Amino acid sequence: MIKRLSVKNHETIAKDTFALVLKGAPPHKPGQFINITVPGEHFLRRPFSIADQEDDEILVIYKVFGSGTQALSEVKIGETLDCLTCLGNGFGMTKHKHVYLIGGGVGIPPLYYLAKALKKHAIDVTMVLGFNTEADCFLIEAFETLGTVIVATLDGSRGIQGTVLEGLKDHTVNYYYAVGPNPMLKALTSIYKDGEVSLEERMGCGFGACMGCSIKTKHEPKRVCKEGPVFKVEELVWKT
Amino acid sequence: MIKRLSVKNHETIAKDTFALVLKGAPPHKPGQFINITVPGEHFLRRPFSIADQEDDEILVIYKVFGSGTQALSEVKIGETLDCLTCLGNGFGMTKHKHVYLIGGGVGIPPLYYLAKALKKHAIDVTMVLGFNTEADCFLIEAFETLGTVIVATLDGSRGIQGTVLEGLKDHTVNYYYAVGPNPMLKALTSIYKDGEVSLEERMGCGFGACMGCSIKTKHEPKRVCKEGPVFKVEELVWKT
Amino acid sequence: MENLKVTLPGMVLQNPIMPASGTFGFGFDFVDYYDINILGSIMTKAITQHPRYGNAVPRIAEVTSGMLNAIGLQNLGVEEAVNAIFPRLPSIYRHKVIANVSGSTVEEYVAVIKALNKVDQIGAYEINISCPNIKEGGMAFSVDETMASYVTKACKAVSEKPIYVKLSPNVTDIVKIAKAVEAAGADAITLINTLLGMRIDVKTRKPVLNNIYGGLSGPAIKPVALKMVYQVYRNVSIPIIGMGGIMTKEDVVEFMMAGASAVAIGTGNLVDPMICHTIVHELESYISSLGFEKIEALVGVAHG
Amino acid sequence: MENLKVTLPGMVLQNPIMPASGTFGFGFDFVDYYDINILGSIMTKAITQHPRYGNAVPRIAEVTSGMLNAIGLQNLGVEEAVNAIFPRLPSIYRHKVIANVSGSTVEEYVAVIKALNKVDQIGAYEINISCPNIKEGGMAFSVDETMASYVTKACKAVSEKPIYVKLSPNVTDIVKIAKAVEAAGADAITLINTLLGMRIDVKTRKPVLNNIYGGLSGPAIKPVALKMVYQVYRNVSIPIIGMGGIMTKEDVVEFMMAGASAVAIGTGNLVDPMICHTIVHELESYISSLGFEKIEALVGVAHG
Ligand SMILES: Cc1cc2nc3c(=O)[nH]c(=O)nc-3n(C[C@H](O)[C@H](O)[C@H](O)COP(=O)(O)OP(=O)(O)OC[C@H]3O[C@@H](n4cnc5c(N)ncnc54)[C@H](O)[C@@H]3O)c2cc1C
Ligand SMILES: Cc1cc2nc3c(=O)[nH]c(=O)nc-3n(C[C@H](O)[C@H](O)[C@H](O)COP(=O)(O)OP(=O)(O)OC[C@H]3O[C@@H](n4cnc5c(N)ncnc54)[C@H](O)[C@@H]3O)c2cc1C
Ligand SMILES: Cc1cc2nc3c(=O)[nH]c(=O)nc-3n(C[C@H](O)[C@H](O)[C@H](O)COP(=O)(O)O)c2cc1C
Ligand SMILES: Cc1cc2nc3c(=O)[nH]c(=O)nc-3n(C[C@H](O)[C@H](O)[C@H](O)COP(=O)(O)O)c2cc1C
Ligand code: FES
Ligand code: FES
Repeated sequence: MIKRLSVKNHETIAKDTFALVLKGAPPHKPGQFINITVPGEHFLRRPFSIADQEDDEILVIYKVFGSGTQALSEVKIGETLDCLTCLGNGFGMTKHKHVYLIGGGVGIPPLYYLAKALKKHAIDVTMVLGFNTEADCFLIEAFETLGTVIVATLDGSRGIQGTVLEGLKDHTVNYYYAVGPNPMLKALTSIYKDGEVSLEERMGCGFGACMGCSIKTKHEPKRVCKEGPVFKVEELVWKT
Repeated sequence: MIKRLSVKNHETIAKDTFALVLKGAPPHKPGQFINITVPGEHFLRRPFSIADQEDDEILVIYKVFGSGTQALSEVKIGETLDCLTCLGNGFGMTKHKHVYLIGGGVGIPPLYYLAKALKKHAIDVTMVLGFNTEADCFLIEAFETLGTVIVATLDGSRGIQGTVLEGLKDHTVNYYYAVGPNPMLKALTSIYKDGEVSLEERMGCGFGACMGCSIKTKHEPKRVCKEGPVFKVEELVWKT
Repeated sequence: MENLKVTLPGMVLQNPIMPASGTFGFGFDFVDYYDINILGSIMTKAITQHPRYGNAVPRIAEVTSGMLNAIGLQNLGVEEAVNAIFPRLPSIYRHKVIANVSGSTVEEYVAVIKALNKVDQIGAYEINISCPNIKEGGMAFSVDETMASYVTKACKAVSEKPIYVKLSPNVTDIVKIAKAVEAAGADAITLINTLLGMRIDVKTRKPVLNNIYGGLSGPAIKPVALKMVYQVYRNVSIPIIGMGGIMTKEDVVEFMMAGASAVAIGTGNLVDPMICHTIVHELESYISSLGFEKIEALVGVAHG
Repeated sequence: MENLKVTLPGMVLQNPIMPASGTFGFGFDFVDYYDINILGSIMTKAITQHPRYGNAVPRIAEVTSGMLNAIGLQNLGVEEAVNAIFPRLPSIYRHKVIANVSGSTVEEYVAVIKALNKVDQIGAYEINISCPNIKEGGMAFSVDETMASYVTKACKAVSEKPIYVKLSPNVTDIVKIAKAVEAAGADAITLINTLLGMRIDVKTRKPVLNNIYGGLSGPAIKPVALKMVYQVYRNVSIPIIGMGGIMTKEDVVEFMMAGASAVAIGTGNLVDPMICHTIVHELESYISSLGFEKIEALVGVAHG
C-alpha cells in the first residue's frame, strides 16, 4: 500500500542512530519492511524494517549511513512521509520452545518486533546483539524485558568483546533468526544450519517490479523484496 | 553577490500575483534584478526585478507562471532564499522634467522603484499601466501617490479599454521607460524613439557567464543580464 | 475516455499510457495498487529463449534524478512464459499486451517469437535490440544499421504479429538506425532504451554495480529521449512509442508533441507504483486545458 | 595545498579544479564573487577565427537536474581575444589557462592556434571538436575517427603547446574516437561535452530553444560522463580531464577514481558562482577523510 504516514516521534537513541515513530500504518508482520521517500533530491526510496508496531504506529530504527538517511534524520515531528508499507514476507513462526535472535548493528531493530511476537506465542528467546562500540548500542534495556540478552562489542566497551559469534560460544543453537551485515550472516549460516535470516539488497522498487534485488538461492532466483527479505538458512547460497 | 535573504513578508496582491519582501539585501538601483533559487527540483535560478527597496529590504512582485514561481509562492515568512543580488544595470537618469513610465503586467514592478527615484530627482512622472483585466491590477494606489496614473485593461474592466498604446493616445511622449512583454515593447519602440526599455530573456546564469541571454543590438551583441536588462530604444533590433 | 484512444499497428489502445518493459513485470506486482485494466497496454518484462538469472547484485544504483540498472534480462524463459505466465494474465489484465522479446543471437529472437505467436493476448512484439546489460548480442544489434536491419527482417519473417523495434540511444546517429529498421519492415519503433552510465562508491573505491556499467533511466534522460523521438519522427513514417524519464502528464504531452503515438513509463513505476494510474486519470482534462479534444491530435504538433 | 597538485601535459596545476569552457567566460564575471587565482586552471570560452554571434535566443532551457544550451559558440574571435582579452587576463588570474579552440573547418582550428601560439598565458589548447550547437563542423569532427584524427594532426602540426582534444558523448563508441585522437598525437583528452537533447513548451507547442536541439549538461549527465571517463581510461594512456555534472567534492572524487587526472566544472558555475571556490576549499580534508594524502593517488583507483 502507498500511505502518507505522519511522524509522531523522532529522536536520536545512539550514535547516528534514530528512532522514528510513524502513525497511520496498516498492520505489519515482524520481518516486513517499508520503503520511504526521503526528502530532498533522492530519486529512489529507502527501505527500513519494522522495529515494532502498536495499533497504527510503527517504529523504525535507523542509522545515518549516506545522504538519504541524513535527510531522513532531519524530518520533524508532524511532517508526513510517503511510504510503501507491508513489503516482503515476515519471519516464520517456529515449533521450537526456545530460539536465538542474533542481530548486528542496524540489523537488530526487526528482531525487537519479532521477540515480542515470539513472546506472545510463549517461545523463549535469547538475544545476541553485536555492536561496534558502546556508543552504538540501543534497545538493550527493551530487549531485556523479553528474555536473556547477550551483548558483544568489537572493542569490548560493553558486554563480551568480539562479534556475535563470540557471544554464541558455549550455547546450543536449535533455531535462530538473524539480521545483520552479510559477513556476519555468512559466518553464522556456515555454522548454524537451522534458522532464518533477513537480507539486505539494493532495491529499485521494493515490491517486486524491477528484479533489482534478485539473488540466487538453492533452487531458483528470489527477490529479496518480494520472496524475502527473510530466507531459510538452507536455501541460501553466498557469492564467493 | 550571493546572499541568503530572509522572507519578511509574502502575500498575494492580485490574481496569481505575489508581493515578496526580502531582508538582508545590499543596495540596488531601479532596473536591477535578483536571481533566486526557488525551492524544489528547479535547476536554474529565477530572475525577478526589484520593485522597491528600503534599507536592506527589497520588494519583489511576481506572477505565478510555471512551476518555479508556483514553488516560490509557497515559501513562508521566516524562510530564507539563496539570491544573486545587484544584477544588471539599472535605468539611466534623464534630463527631462517629465517622463512616462509604461508597464505591462509583471513588467510593472520595477517601474515603481524607478518612479520613486525619479520623484526624488524632482522629475514628474505619468504612469501608463496595462493589465489583462481588473483582477490582475496591482500597485495602482501606490503609483497614484507618485504622479498621474493611466490604467488600461484589455477587457476594459478597469480604466481605458485596450493596451498601453490606447492609454498613450493624445499624449506627447518626450522620454519614457517601459517594461513588459516583447510585443508591447516592440509596438511602443516602433512609435516612440526616445526612451529606455527593460528586456526579459531566458537566462542560464544571470551574471554574464553563459552567453545564454545574449541579443543582437545595433552595434554588437549584448547580454540582457549584464549589459542590460535596460537598453536604449535606439540600440534595439527586433527579430522579425 | 474515447478521446484518449490511440492506434498502433495491430492494436487500438484506450489511452496512450503503458508501463515500459522491465519495470512492471507482467503486472502481477501492481494489482495490489490499482486495477491495471485502465492501462492502454503493458510492455512485458523481457522474454528470452531460456531462463536467465541475469547479472550478480548489486544491480541497482541511485543517481541524480534517475537510476542505473544492470538486471541483465532476468526472466523465466519463453516456455514458462507461455505455459505459466500468459495463461494467468487475463485474470488481471484483459487488453492486448506487447511482449518484449530479447536475445543474444538472431536465432534466439526468432525462437522466442515462434513460441509466442500462439499467445492470443499478445498484440505486438517489442524487439529489444538495445539492452545494454548483456555482454553478447543485446545492444550490439541496435548500434549497427546492418545488424538492426537483419534482426528486424528475421523477426518479421516468422512473426504473426506486428513488430515494434526498440532502439538504443547509445548511438551516433539514431536516424540511420531508425530508417534501417523501417526499411527492414518494422511496424513501429520504440525509443529509448537506457543510456549507458556508471557510479563509483567513493568509500569502497569501486563501481557500485557489480556489472560496472548499467542503464541510466528516469527524468535525467528525458531531454535525450525527447530529442530522439522528435528527430526520428521527422525521418520515418512508422509510429513511434516514446519513453525515457516520463513522470508526469506534461511529460506525456511533450513526447506526443515530439511525435510519439503512445508512450511508456518505466522507472516512474518503481518509485511511484500509482504513476500510470495517476496520469491516465489526469490526462483527458489536461489535454483539454491545452486546447485539444482528442489526444491523437497531439502527435507531432511540435513540428509545426 | 601541495597535496592537491596535479600534472597535465605542459602544465602543473595547484589543484585539479577548473571551470569548464563556456561557463566561465575568461573569468571576468567571477571576480566579484571570489579571487579566481585559487583555481587549478581555467578552460576559456570557445575561441573561433572570426567573431560569432551564435544562435538566436532562446538559447537556454531548464530540464530536470540540468539545462540545455544552444549558445552556438558566441565569441569575439581570435584577434580580439589576442589583442583585448588575453592582455587583461593576468590582472585577474596569474596561472596558465587552457584555451578552448573551436571551428567549422580544419583550417579554422589551425588559424586560431597559430594566432594564439604567441600568448604566454596559454598552457595548452582544448580542441573543441564536439560542440553540438553549430551546424557546420563542430560535432561532426568528433563522431568520426578519421575526421577526429585529421583535426588532431592538423592542430598538433602548428601548435606550440600541448593539445587536449575534447570529445562528444553523442557517439556509439567513445573508445574508438579516443584511441584515434591519441594515435594522432593528442596530449590529453577532455570528456565530455554536452549530450544532445531538447524540450518542448506544451503551451506554445513548440521547442523551447530557437535552435530546437541543445546541449544537455549538469548532474543529469554525470553517470554517462563517468562511464566514458572510466572506459577511456582503460583504453588510452594519455591523461583525461573529466567533466559532466560535477557539483560536489564527491563528484570530483568519483571522476578522479574513474580515471580523470583533473576535472572541470561547467554548469555548476552558472547556478552557484562560488562552486569552484567551495570545492577547492573542501577538497584536501575530504580526500584525507577518505584515506588519501595526495590527490594524484585517486586517479583510476576504481579500476582496482
Ligand atoms: C529490507 C531492508 C531493511 C532495512 N532495514 C533497515 C533498518 O531497519 N535500519 C537501518 O538503519 N537500515 C536498514 N536498511 C538499510 C537502509 O536501507 C540503508 O542504510 C539506506 O538505504 C541507506 O541510504 P542512504 O541514502 O543513507 O545511503 P546511500 O549510500 O547514499 O544510498 C544510495 C543508495 O544505495 C541504497 N543502499 C545503501 N545501503 C543500503 C543497504 N544496506 N541496503 C539496501 N540499500 C542500500 C540506498 O537505498 C540508495 O538507493 C534496510 C535495508 C533493506 C534492504
Ligand atoms: C530580468 C528579468 C526580470 C524579471 N522580473 C520579473 C518580475 O519582477 N516579476 C515577474 O513576475 N516576473 C519577472 N520576470 C519573469 C520571471 O523570471 C519568469 O516569470 C519566471 O522565471 C518563470 O519561472 P517559472 O518556473 O514559473 O516558469 P517556467 O516556464 O516553468 O520556467 C522554465 C524556465 O524558463 C524561464 N523563464 C520562463 N519565463 C521567463 C521569462 N519571462 N523571462 C525569463 N525566463 C523565463 C525560467 O526562469 C526557467 O528557467 C523577469 C525576468 C527577467 C529576465
Ligand atoms: C529496472 C529496469 C529494467 C528494464 N528491463 C528492460 C527489459 O527487460 N527490456 C527492455 O526492452 N527494456 C528494459 N528497460 C528499459 C525501459 O523499458 C525503458 O526503455 C527505459 O528505462 C527508459 O524509460 P524510463 O526512463 O521511463 O525508465 C528496463 C529499465 C529498468 C529501469
Ligand atoms: C552554457 C554553456 C556553454 C558552453 N560552451 C562551450 C564552449 O564554448 N566550448 C566547449 O568546448 N564546451 C562548451 N560547453 C560544454 C562544457 O564545457 C562542458 O563540457 C559540459 O557542459 C559538461 O559539463 P557540466 O555538466 O559540468 O556543464 C558549454 C556548456 C554550457 C552549459
Ligand atoms: S527491489 Fe525491485 S524487485 Fe526487489
Ligand atoms: S544569463 Fe548567462 S550571460 Fe546572461
